[in-house]
Amino acid sequence: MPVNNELISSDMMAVEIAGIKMKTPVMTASGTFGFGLEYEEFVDINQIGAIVVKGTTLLPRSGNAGVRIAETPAGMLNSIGLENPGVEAFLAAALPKLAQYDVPVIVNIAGNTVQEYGELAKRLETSGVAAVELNISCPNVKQGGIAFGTDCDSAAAVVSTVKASTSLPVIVKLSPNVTDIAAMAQTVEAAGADAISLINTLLGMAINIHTRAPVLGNVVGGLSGPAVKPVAVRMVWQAANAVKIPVIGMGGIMTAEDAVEFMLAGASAVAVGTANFVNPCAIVEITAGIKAYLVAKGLANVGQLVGGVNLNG
Amino acid sequence: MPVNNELISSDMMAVEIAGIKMKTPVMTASGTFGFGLEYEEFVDINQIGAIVVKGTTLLPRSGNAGVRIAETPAGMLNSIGLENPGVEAFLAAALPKLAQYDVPVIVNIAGNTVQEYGELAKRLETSGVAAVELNISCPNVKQGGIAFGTDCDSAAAVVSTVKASTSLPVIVKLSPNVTDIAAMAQTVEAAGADAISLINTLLGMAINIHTRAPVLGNVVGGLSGPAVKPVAVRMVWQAANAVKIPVIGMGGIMTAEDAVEFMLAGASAVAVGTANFVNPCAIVEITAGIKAYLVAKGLANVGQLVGGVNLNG
Amino acid sequence: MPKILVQAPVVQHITIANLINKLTMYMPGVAVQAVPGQFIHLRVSDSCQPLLRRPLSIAAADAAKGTVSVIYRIVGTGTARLAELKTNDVVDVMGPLGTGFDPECSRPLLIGGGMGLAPLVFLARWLCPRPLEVLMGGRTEQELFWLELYKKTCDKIHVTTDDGSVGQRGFTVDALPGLLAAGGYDRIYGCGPRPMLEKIAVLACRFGIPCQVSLEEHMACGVGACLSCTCAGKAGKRKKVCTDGPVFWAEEVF
Amino acid sequence: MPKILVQAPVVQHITIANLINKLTMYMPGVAVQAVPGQFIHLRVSDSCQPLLRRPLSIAAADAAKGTVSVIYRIVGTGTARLAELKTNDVVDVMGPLGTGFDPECSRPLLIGGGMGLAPLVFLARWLCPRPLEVLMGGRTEQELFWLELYKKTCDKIHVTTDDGSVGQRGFTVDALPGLLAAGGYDRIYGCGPRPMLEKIAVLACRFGIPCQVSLEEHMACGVGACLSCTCAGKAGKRKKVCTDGPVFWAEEVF
Ligand SMILES: Cc1cc2nc3c(=O)[nH]c(=O)nc-3n(C[C@H](O)[C@H](O)[C@H](O)COP(=O)(O)OP(=O)(O)OC[C@H]3O[C@@H](n4cnc5c(N)ncnc54)[C@H](O)[C@@H]3O)c2cc1C
Ligand SMILES: Cc1cc2nc3c(=O)[nH]c(=O)nc-3n(C[C@H](O)[C@H](O)[C@H](O)COP(=O)(O)OP(=O)(O)OC[C@H]3O[C@@H](n4cnc5c(N)ncnc54)[C@H](O)[C@@H]3O)c2cc1C
Ligand SMILES: Cc1cc2nc3c(=O)[nH]c(=O)nc-3n(C[C@H](O)[C@H](O)[C@H](O)COP(=O)(O)O)c2cc1C
Ligand SMILES: Cc1cc2nc3c(=O)[nH]c(=O)nc-3n(C[C@H](O)[C@H](O)[C@H](O)COP(=O)(O)O)c2cc1C
Ligand code: FES
Ligand code: FES
Repeated sequence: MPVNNELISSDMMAVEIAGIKMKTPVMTASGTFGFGLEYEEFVDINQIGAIVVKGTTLLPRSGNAGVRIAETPAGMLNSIGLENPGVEAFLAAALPKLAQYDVPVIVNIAGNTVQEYGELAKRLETSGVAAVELNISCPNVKQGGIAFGTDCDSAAAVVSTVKASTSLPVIVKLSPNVTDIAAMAQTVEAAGADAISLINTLLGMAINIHTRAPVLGNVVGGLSGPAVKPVAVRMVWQAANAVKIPVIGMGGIMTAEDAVEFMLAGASAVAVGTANFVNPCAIVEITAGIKAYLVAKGLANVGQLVGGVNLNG
Repeated sequence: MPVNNELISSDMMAVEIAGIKMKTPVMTASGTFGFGLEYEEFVDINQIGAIVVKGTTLLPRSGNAGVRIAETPAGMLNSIGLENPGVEAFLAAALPKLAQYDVPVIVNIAGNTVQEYGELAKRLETSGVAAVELNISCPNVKQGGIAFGTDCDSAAAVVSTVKASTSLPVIVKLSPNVTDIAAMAQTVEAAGADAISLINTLLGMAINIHTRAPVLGNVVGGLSGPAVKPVAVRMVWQAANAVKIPVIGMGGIMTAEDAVEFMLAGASAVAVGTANFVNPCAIVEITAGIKAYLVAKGLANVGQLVGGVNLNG
Repeated sequence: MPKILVQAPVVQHITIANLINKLTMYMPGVAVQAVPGQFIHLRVSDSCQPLLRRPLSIAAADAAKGTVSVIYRIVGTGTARLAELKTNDVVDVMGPLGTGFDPECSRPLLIGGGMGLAPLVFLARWLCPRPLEVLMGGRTEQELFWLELYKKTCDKIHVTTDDGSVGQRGFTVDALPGLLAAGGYDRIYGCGPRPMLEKIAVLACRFGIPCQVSLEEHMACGVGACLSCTCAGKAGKRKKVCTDGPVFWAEEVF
Repeated sequence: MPKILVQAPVVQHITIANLINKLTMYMPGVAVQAVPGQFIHLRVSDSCQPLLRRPLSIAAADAAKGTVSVIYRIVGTGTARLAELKTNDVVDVMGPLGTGFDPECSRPLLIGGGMGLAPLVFLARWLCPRPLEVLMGGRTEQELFWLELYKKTCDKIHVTTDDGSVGQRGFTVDALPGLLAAGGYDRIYGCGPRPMLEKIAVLACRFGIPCQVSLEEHMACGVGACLSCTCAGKAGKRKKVCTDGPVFWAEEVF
């Protein structure tokens, strides 16, 4: 009997996070994959675990002025500042296009106030949206950003308001710019989060020594890419050990090996961000690589990796 | 009249931090330059601004077991765990050798308790020691480490105890693993710190996906090197804007350009750590490069760089 | 026109002036589609140092030979890396990206400053055999190696240099009012530093000549996904330089 | 004996077995000082990827020609980078580092496992013309390219392979009791995996033969400054593998 590779492989890679059924554990990281279709010519969208779209706000935002990205050793700083067309434009223009594909769409949302998060979540409870991801950790906007993600009380308020406003699964995206990531993870779990994702970017800065001006128009920006991976793996490990809800791990994943490392640390799924810019086929290559790793190690299911780090090894 | 280059250059590079007179603003970062003489064959020790020796404890410590370093993208993790021969051995063996040189010696100290910091500082109030640097931020030991550096009250207690125990200038080395570095800087300033230094390493982790074991024997370790530079520059900028005492900046400095960037962000002096491992002549090359930058920009004194970032540039 | 990712072998890599190289790579899929104004996005290292790709305008595309060329100035780490490439080395390239120039005109004036002249080389060839004029500006005589690259396609080459060492002393925009007054152009194509383009746009508007400009912004993705490159457009609408541009009608962005 | 930093041109770089290369560089200042057991610390990239240097044992030093050679196995990013070096490329090297072997003996036995055989090539040459025996272990016949490197200097070569494809089947330490019982050695030099060295140390002690072993640890600085490489020594004293070693008397570290 010929082996049906397709079936075997779907089975071995499938995961379910907070009720969201995904064909693979490899998602896009918000803000790095636009509204999901910009990479269409490079990636078979149907092979992506889930598409997390760009941070969306109630009203359109034009983002930060001046230079928005800077390259740093093995990483990059960005200060996009949540440029986006607003939730109505998202629903009218982007969502219908995404609906052509058989991939869960997760909407990353950011509010200026606790109420705005609630309103956004309510507005997004519509066919085609699989979950919302609360961006309480954007380092690039003054309000609705990192302030919610670095203070436990505010974070809890955002989560419980959103939970009360929608029946969609709620993923809370944590900021790494905190003293105690485990405490933050527990706070949002207690407030009702269905899953957490981390890390958002580390707050960083670069100065042009010739002009003496900050390289970024916004002065500070968020650090992402391989440079942050050790911090991200550590935080995923700490958070996963602190909560029972699933953890989506990200931060510098460039290869399948990196993705496996996050899963061993405790991530049930992973997201790929900066790597897309470097290699537009990153997501499919990482997915294939994870599958190859499972086969090589004789594992039947990708779930067997989750939290598999052996501390006494 | 012939120009005396030596004199001009000493003048233009000299700085004074918390009463410590240094020929240049380029110091060694604790733990990366041993007890100051290991690089003697590569560097003219007399050209170093100040030597900050390896973290020293009351009793000898043998450090962490297993693999202690791991390479990461543009950085490294270490979990040395404060291996050191103890303060008495330092005073008996290392200090007399360092005393041959005309360079201020700063002793980085770590205690298991607040009292131990005080005892260490008292014991070090001896000829040949220019200052103590309080390591309240070592991520690699359970006690006397990061716990003091991530909690404002404990940090303040350590600083005030040390200030009461010694008349030496007290530099407080801050942990970057905190939500609010400015608040921490203000706390230690209020408690009497004469200067602050930052950043210590970011807590990170790496997992070997083949053995499933953490790469480091100690599971987690401290991330240093170019990868952390954007975070370090941002924190130096935030801290320098929050306090009046001088700031010693470090974290990923590899070149003179990097050093200038930290000074523009607000550092009155800089320390070079991981770069020594990559290039044993890093400190002298960085020093020469800063001098060349000053000359090229027509600046008379390195102090003119401090805090010179132009936010409206 | 699908964007593609190719591993393109280097066919030729030559220095055409101090710190200016011309790099020709074999990538038939890109060559056959490319239009002037589009760019390619090159990976300059297989490690993450430097991490991001570098955008470079297509300066020539030969569909028959399957080659695409760029002309670049070595300004930093990425272009310095690029300069190390040897024949038969393989470059990881995305392309063709962005929206090119609109060719519907009969008497165009091409205006380029500095490296902005690179994409216009391709445009000039593409617009042939229309009567073509180019106004080029550089800092000194040394930058006027461009003359060589335009003389086959352009009937008239107007030159300015900042120091007056060749052509008229001053900037391209100083020479522009005179040229436009002499008249006859039905299209202006501008590429170069932003202040230059803004001044061109004002003059083009004043003389009622349709004008396209090519913009530059720092880019991460190059395909519209990251929003690092957007600029202010008409009526508060943001434009992505990498996909809505780099070529815009002047009134869209100024 | 000052440690120096040199920019050393590659004189020769050859593959001597599958994934095993021999790299010879010109660094007269190191060549003239080097003793067997010492190592050099090489920068494998001029970017920070990879960041740290790589330690490799000196496998040959020719003071007259001013050259130093290493024999290395390609195991990861750093050694893969190293493998790209071509003749006349320049390598940034620190050396000679560490403490070498003590030569005071008249009938030594050299025991090497895997890449541990690299420094012993230099040691064997240095101990000539003493009567020399070497016991070498590898996984398969393929690893026994080492025979070639020892046959000029050693009178007797004892071989074990894990699979028995050449020599005795098993590990070096399985063959060792027999050899030691046959007797006559007044020194053992061991280099290879730690478990092997530990067993050698036990046997050496049992037979009362002074024994030196060469250890490996992950190293950042290579000069005693970072404490990444320390191991437990006698009486709770820590030893730095990079400066107190890599060569130790067995009883110092086991
Ligand atoms: C659409 C487009 C087309 C271009 N075409 C050409 C061309 O044909 N010839 C040419 O010489 N140059 C061109 N440039 C500019 C070229 O991309 C930069 O000079 C190059 O990226 C510099 O890289 P670097 O690493 O050498 O410099 P660095 O200054 O070290 O680069 C640091 C970072 O800044 C970015 N950056 C620096 N300068 C620019 C710039 N001017 N525009 C965008 N990003 C920049 C780099 O991509 C990199 O991410 C073009 C830019 C764009 C956006
Ligand atoms: C004193 C000394 C002498 C050595 N002599 C030789 C020799 O002659 N021939 C030879 O083939 N190998 C030798 N080694 C081992 C060699 O240093 C490693 O194989 C090499 O560093 C691996 O680098 P990589 O980037 O290819 O591997 P990776 O696994 O990618 O390296 C990752 C990191 O781990 C370190 N590392 C990995 N393996 C080792 C190891 N076994 N020992 C120390 N650090 C390691 C690397 O230096 C690097 O920092 C020696 C090691 C030491 C300490
Ligand atoms: C250009 C850019 C834009 C981003 N925008 C968002 C965003 O809108 N919302 C969000 O939650 N995270 C955003 N992020 C953070 C990423 O989703 C991700 O958490 C982070 O980049 C770490 O992953 P990486 O190292 O794989 O990029 C953005 C990151 C980048 C680089
Ligand atoms: C191997 C190693 C050992 C260190 N030991 C100490 C220490 O004992 N005390 C301390 O305060 N910091 C210690 N540090 C932190 C450095 O002093 C410095 O703060 C940090 O490495 C960031 O600078 P860098 O990126 O230039 O290395 C150590 C760092 C490294 C890499
Ligand atoms: S470069 Fe990413 S949107 Fe234009
Ligand atoms: S490698 Fe730094 S002390 Fe040995």
